[in-house]
Amino acid sequence: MANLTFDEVTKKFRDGNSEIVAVEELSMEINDGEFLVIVGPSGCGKTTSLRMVAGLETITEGDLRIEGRSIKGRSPQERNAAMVFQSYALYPHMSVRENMSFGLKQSTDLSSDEIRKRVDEIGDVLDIPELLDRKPDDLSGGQQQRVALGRAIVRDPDVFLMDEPLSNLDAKLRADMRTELQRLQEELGVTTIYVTHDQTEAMTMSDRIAIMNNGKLQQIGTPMECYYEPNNIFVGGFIGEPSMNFINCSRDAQTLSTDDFDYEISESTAMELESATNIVLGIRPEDVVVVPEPTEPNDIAVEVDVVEPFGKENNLYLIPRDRESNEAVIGTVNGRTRVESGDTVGMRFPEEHIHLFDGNSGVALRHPVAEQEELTPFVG
Amino acid sequence: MANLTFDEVTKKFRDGNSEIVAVEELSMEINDGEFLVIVGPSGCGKTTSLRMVAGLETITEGDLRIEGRSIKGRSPQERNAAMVFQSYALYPHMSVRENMSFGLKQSTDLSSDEIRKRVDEIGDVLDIPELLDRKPDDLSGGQQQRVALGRAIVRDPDVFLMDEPLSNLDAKLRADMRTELQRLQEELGVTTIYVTHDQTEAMTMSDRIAIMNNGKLQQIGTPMECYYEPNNIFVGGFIGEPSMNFINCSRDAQTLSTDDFDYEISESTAMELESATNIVLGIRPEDVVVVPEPTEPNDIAVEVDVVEPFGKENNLYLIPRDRESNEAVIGTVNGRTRVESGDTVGMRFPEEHIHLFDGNSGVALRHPVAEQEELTPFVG
Amino acid sequence: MKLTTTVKNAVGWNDTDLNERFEQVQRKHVIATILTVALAVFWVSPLWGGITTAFKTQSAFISTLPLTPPTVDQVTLNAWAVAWETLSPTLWNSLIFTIPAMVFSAVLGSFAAYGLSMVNWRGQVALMTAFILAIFLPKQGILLPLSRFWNTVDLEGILTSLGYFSLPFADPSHTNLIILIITHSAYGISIATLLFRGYYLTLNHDIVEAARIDGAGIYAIYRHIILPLSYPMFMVVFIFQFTQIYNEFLYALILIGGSDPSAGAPVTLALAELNSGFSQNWNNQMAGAFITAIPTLIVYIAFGEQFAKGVEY
Amino acid sequence: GGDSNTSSGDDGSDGNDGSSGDGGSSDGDDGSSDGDDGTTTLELQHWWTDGGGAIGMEELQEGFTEKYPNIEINDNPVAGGGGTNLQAVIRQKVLEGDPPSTWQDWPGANLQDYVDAGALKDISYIFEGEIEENYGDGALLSARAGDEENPYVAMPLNIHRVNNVFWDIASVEEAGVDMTSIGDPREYVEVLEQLDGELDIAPLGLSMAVPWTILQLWNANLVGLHGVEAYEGFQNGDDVTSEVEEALEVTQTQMGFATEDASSVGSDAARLKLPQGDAVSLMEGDWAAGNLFAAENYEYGDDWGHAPYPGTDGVYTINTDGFPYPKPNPTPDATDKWMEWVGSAEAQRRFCQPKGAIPCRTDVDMSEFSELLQNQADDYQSGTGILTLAHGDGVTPQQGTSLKNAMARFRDQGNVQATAQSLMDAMTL
Amino acid sequence: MSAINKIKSTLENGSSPEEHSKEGRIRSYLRSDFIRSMPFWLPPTLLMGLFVYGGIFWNFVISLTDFSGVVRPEYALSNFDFEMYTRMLGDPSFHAAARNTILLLVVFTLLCLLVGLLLAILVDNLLKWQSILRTVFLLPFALSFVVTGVFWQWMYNPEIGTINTMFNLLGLDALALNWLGNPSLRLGAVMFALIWQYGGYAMIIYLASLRTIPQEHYEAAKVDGAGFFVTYWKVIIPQLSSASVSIAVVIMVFSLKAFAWLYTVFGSNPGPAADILGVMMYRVAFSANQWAYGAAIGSVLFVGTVMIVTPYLYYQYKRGEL
Ligand SMILES: Nc1ncnc2c1ncn2[C@@H]1O[C@H](COP(=O)(O)OP(=O)(O)OP(=O)(O)O)[C@@H](O)[C@H]1O
Ligand SMILES: Nc1ncnc2c1ncn2[C@@H]1O[C@H](COP(=O)(O)OP(=O)(O)OP(=O)(O)O)[C@@H](O)[C@H]1O
Ligand SMILES: [Mg+2]
Ligand SMILES: [Mg+2]
Repeated sequence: MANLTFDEVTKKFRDGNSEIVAVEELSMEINDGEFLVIVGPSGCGKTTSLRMVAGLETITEGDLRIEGRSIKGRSPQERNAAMVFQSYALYPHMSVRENMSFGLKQSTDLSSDEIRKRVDEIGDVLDIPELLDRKPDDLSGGQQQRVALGRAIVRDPDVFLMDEPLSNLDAKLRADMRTELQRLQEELGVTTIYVTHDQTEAMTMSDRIAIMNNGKLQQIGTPMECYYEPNNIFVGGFIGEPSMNFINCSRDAQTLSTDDFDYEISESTAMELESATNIVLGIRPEDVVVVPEPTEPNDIAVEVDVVEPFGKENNLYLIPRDRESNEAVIGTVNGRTRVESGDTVGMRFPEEHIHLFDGNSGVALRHPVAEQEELTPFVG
Repeated sequence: MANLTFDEVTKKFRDGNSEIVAVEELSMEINDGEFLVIVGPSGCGKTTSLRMVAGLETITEGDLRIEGRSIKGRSPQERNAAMVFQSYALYPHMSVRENMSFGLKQSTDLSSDEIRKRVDEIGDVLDIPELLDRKPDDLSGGQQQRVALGRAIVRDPDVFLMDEPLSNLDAKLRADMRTELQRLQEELGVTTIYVTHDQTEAMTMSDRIAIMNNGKLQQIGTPMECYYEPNNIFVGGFIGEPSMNFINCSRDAQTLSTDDFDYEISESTAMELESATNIVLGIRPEDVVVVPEPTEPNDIAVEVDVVEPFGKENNLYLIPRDRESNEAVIGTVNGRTRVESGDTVGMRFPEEHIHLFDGNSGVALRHPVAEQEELTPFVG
Repeated sequence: MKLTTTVKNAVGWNDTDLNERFEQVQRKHVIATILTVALAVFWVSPLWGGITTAFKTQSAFISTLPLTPPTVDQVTLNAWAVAWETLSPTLWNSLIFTIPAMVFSAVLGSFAAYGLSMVNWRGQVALMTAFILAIFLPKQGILLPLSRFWNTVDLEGILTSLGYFSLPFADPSHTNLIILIITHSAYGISIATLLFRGYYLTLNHDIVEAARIDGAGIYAIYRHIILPLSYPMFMVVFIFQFTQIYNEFLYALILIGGSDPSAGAPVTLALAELNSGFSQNWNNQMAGAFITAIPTLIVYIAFGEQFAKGVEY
Repeated sequence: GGDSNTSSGDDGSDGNDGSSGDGGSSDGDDGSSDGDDGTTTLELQHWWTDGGGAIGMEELQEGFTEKYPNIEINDNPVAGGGGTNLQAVIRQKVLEGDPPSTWQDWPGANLQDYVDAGALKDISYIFEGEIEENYGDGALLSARAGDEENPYVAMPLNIHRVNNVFWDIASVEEAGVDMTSIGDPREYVEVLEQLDGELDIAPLGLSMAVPWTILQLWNANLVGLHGVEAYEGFQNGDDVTSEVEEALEVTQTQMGFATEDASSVGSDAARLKLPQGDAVSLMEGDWAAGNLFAAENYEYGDDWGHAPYPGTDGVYTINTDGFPYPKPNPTPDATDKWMEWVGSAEAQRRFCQPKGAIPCRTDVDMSEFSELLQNQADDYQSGTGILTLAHGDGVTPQQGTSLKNAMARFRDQGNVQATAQSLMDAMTL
Repeated sequence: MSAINKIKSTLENGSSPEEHSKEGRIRSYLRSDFIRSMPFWLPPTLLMGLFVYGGIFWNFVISLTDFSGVVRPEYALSNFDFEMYTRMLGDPSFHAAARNTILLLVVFTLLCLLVGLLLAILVDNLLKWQSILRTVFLLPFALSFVVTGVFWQWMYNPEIGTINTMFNLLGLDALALNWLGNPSLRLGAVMFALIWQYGGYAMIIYLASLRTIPQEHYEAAKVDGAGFFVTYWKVIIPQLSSASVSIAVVIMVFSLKAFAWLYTVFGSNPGPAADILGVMMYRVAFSANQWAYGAAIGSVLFVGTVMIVTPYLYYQYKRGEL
């Protein structure tokens, strides 16, 4: 249990003659007991960051500190970090008990009895006491996952490192394990870095999310911050499912124009944009208001191209009428809504819910009005 | 293009001395051009059903008919069914073109020129004309998936069979391919059976869903029917994410009682239950209304155990107060809602949204009042 | 100092970022490199001794150690000339029967493995067991029956009645060569079957099913799917069988019964001519050994990579 | 044993008569093929593919084809294994009833199995007269498959003497030893001790990787210690335990004086120890002279010397090479001619001189032979000939195998009593 | 269930009888994969059966006769007995050869696996030159025993041989022994030479097998605190067991071929310290003309080998891979 500091950490790989910068000047602080999720698209350097903490990769530049002490140059054994691998990496020839004992035998002086006791304890915590004498191959995916966790927990490490530990599970099991992992981490209070490319996992499990792209940190903050106040287009698009709708506009004073429609913004909003003329308007599908027909000035007449039913809600793919454009705006409506492909409806972007980004740099210029609502019933 | 009839189809496997009934008396009709999704948990017999259509498994009892003619006993070659495998099963030593031509060469008398033309056509349809001369190993997962589809399409089969074709893709690509597959199937109009264990796929892609469990068909119907009018507890629990909440109650006249609370139902609802006393109350998370505090008679005082934020919505794990029970009721609230773990709130089950099942047989006794709403804005 | 430089080159260090490298290129790589190179030197030392001897004059051979290379005045190509003269007529014979026997045993082994892996019937396990046990046949034990068999089967008569010897390329030695081809094929089948079977177990069975649905029958599946996919294993079996058959001595000795090249004698029999009992001329023998080994060495050096890849399955 | 051998030999010779009729008819076949193209092909198998043997063989064939131009020789050697490969091939062929015209083999008891099987033809008609008169007794005995009772079945060509000692003159002189005057194997052992004390190099060059060289040494010791009677007693299966054991003990002592690498060198490498200066003396057959002659700057008489093995002066332990006459024979006429040729003085002169052996005939012109061989020839004519146990002349294949097997055990385990017993047991097989 | 069973059952089920009428049954039987796959497995089976099992059977029949010398035996039931087998029991040469054969089959195989494994681990840890060094270790595999026998005769020469020269150079004079001469070292020396020849084969298969072990296992062990040796010993090597079994089978086949090596170096008489049944059989049959006895030894050798391999077959059978 410890806090962990990334100090301008850079990692370069040599690939033949060229250099690949896998992680670039990553700085962040992970607090004692915190659950940090690193999320980002494939190849963005998540795994590399994690492996540097584990000691499986060297650090090219910068420093890594646990409790203020640099761990650079220390071997994995000396770091007291436990890692859960995506493939679980259970030793197939050892029983579950042996898998869990292995680390203790190697890195501590505990007697066999103590080890046995500790493994039994953790087995109970994870609810797998009856599996202890089986081999990994005889376990289901979820059970293997639990054992892999157990192997990490049993060592009582300073830091937990998890690299996409749930990605091999099916959707239902993943949802269950998500909750369980979270509960466990809370119980144990061990500082945890969790890598995933699944934003749902990031949102639901983390204390804070670190979003990376191309080796660079894009934003670090609580799930809500990242969702409602994305630093840039990348974060806005990456977090949230379905993705935020982005519309390229050119701005003239208080008017944002596209080929299909104009959108008037209020003066206060316009001020936030300063002199930017190249603007990207972002709005989340659930913030798109679908009305039977356009009534207000900013309303846009659209056709429903596809209805994607999820039960509790439907995603509507909305295309501006009389347009060949395939770029649909997705709007979410209640699952019981009577709406069909081909219907003509109105689409409204409430100004309090729109994000505006600089079209050139992608940086956020204006977030939706921060409004935390009191409890209101969910009208899916 | 043809319709397909399962007539009391049963499949038994011999496993040593015992028998495994993989599929039991499966009867259903798949219409010409329909997109049927078979969904169910692992081991429920989905793949087996599909393989019987393909001719890769024999039928133990019952009959299978295409356009009214039994295909029992015919070899796979004679069935004119095309199959897309989970693993793609592309021939690794053949180019994409050869992969797609192979079936035509084996099962038709088309000249090489005609085959070439047809492959080119399909290549265009799938938007992979530039891949035709590559080997499968040089393609990305999504491209391989497309080729596997192409190989099936090019044969112009009577039936498409797909066994979890998207499960090897990552979440984003899966969502894209889902839409594409659906579009293609609509375009080609070929009767399709699609197997998956992912209810989201089932909901979003299918014309109708067939839900199986333990080798038995549980329900067959449109996605909306299955979501809003599940035949039984199994279907209710399987379709929808997060799952429907189930609460075991004992009924006395108009009162449903649990250890924690009583729930009064209206007379008309009570009549639908007839004499059943052992009742399971089901309610979907998005139908659970969370209020600052209990106000109405049926309201229940609960504590928020966990808040699972998804951005646009939060799932609250609600535990009746003063109870040790771990069985939380999940309620979905708007993502902007200010609510924290540990808060005390009220939970309300609107009667028009509750499902009631027979506690013994699991059969549905009462569905929510069927209400298709007019377009209303989504208030996530 | 020199050693460190060598090691540094070996493990790919350059002098910049040495510290960084030192972490990446861990001690284990350095130790592994040193040990492996030392072992490799030991591994080739017998071959080296053979080579030096083959180039030495007889008197140099007597007066120097096997591993010391000959000095300029001790070098002679004489041994190579003698060995080449003795061996060259038979080298061709060896290849004539080794290559077909290698191909037949591999193809038949692949057939058997396919036939036995893809069907399920009661006797299958027994048959596969029989194939595997056949690998352990002590070949000295069946020399007598084997020569009886080939004497009973009048192959020459059969070939004559088939009109074989009127073919333009036919040669009387072909009788013996065909006998060797059939014999080696027959004895090679079992190990080839074992190797192919192991490989077929790893193939993705979905591919076979896909082919069935595509309308391919048992033959088409073999021809279009299994056979092309067997390429890596064919390389392994080819190399394996080539070595075994080419280097074989006893069958050829008993079945051909002489090192007369025109009777089809293989190079292994001719090699023995350089070693005829009372006075041994090591120089000639070593040169002969290397000439004999040329085809197998070429095969290993040229296809060793494929062999290594093929066995990965 | 001898009786039944004889009677089966009689049976054999009965069959022999019958099949010489066969031979006649196949002769007719041959004649017809003679009529076709005028040539017959004599299939000749041997293992002389290298060294002096190969040159001799070439000479032998050349002389034959000069003499019989319409007989072609199909020269089909089977080399390797000191003749064992050829023997394995021939046995197969004889079993299949398909032998070559003739082949190189050790005549003597080695042929007994063929005689028993009636697979060899009585060629007394070739021997009678001139050949019989000019051959030495030992050679004639070996031509009868080592048994007086048998008819002649093979034509011996050359003789090697097995009981020799060779030495390096410089070393011997340095140690102050006179190798020519050693009385018997025990004295030889003392000499070896003395050499060991005086010199840095091993007193004895010996190959122990293969057992026949040890058998050969023991054979020489037995004769050297106890004379020809002990040898004959041993061969007849008499109880000569103490003689055999004594010879074994001496042999064992001698093995202790061998070069350090004796167990991992072949016989040829052991011989080369003399010119290489790694050993002083050598007990070997006179073929070893071939290696010594071949060594550069190493001259007989100046650098190396030769004498009969201590205690065996006057005894000539014979190892012959020759050609058996199989039946049925694919080319009876040609084989007859080959036999006659091999038995001729001309053939033996041409062959033996390069081979480094003496002829079986006593009337061959020895003038071109080396001094050493001339001496040997004299000894052969004046001495007692006995057939070697270490090769095929004096023992049947079974006996030979068992003797060598016993010696291999002796080498590894050194048990004198047990070895003596196995040696004597072997002779009753 | 193994992949192969799945394939089997698909293909089998694909066209196994579904019709219940007699005619239909025959028809579908003819169409069944059993019949249709016959052209694939039948010819190799017949060829292999004739030569291998025909030969073995014939050899066994010979062993029941008194066949010796160069007279063909009469194959009559009245001539048959087990005399040759009883003779074997009392033959010290046989005892020695049988013991050595078993030692070779078992100890040599194990050592060869060990060396192959070590080489594989070393080569696997190289950053450079992997492929060339791999080829070096595999080279002896390409050579014939006739050649390698001679090489090793030199290597083992106690005076000028490489082995002892090396020990002397390293100052380990005590280890410079008479490898082939000392009976107690001889069999070990033979094994060592054979290991030199076949270790490369074991190495290459082990290398392939090592490549299938996910990198994560090394890393997991590292994070667990295990060092280099512990990682291999406790985590990696145990995972190679099935590769070891299949290598062992092939190596055992090679160990039977030690015949040729011994024959090259020692002729047909390696002495009791290194005699093996293969050499003895050859000696007895082809040097001493005692065919029946040789045949009996051959039969015993085959049966003995089969007994040693049986556990492997059973293991395969249990895993459903037979
Ligand atoms: N050992 C290596 N040698 C060279 N390049 C590497 C190495 N490991 C990673 N990289 C490169 O570094 C970059 C970051 O890789 P990393 O594995 O950290 O990505 P990731 O975010 O974990 O992606 P994924 O979600 O696919 O696992 C990639 O471009 C990758 O190709
Ligand atoms: N060849 C077979 N032999 C024996 N049992 C089998 C065989 N194939 C399938 N089964 C069994 O039949 C049942 C149904 O299997 P099936 O493969 O159809 O399930 P599934 O619904 O496709 O599951 P999943 O989602 O895991 O693919 C399972 O209990 C399975 O173990
Ligand atoms: Mg990663
Ligand atoms: Mg399935």
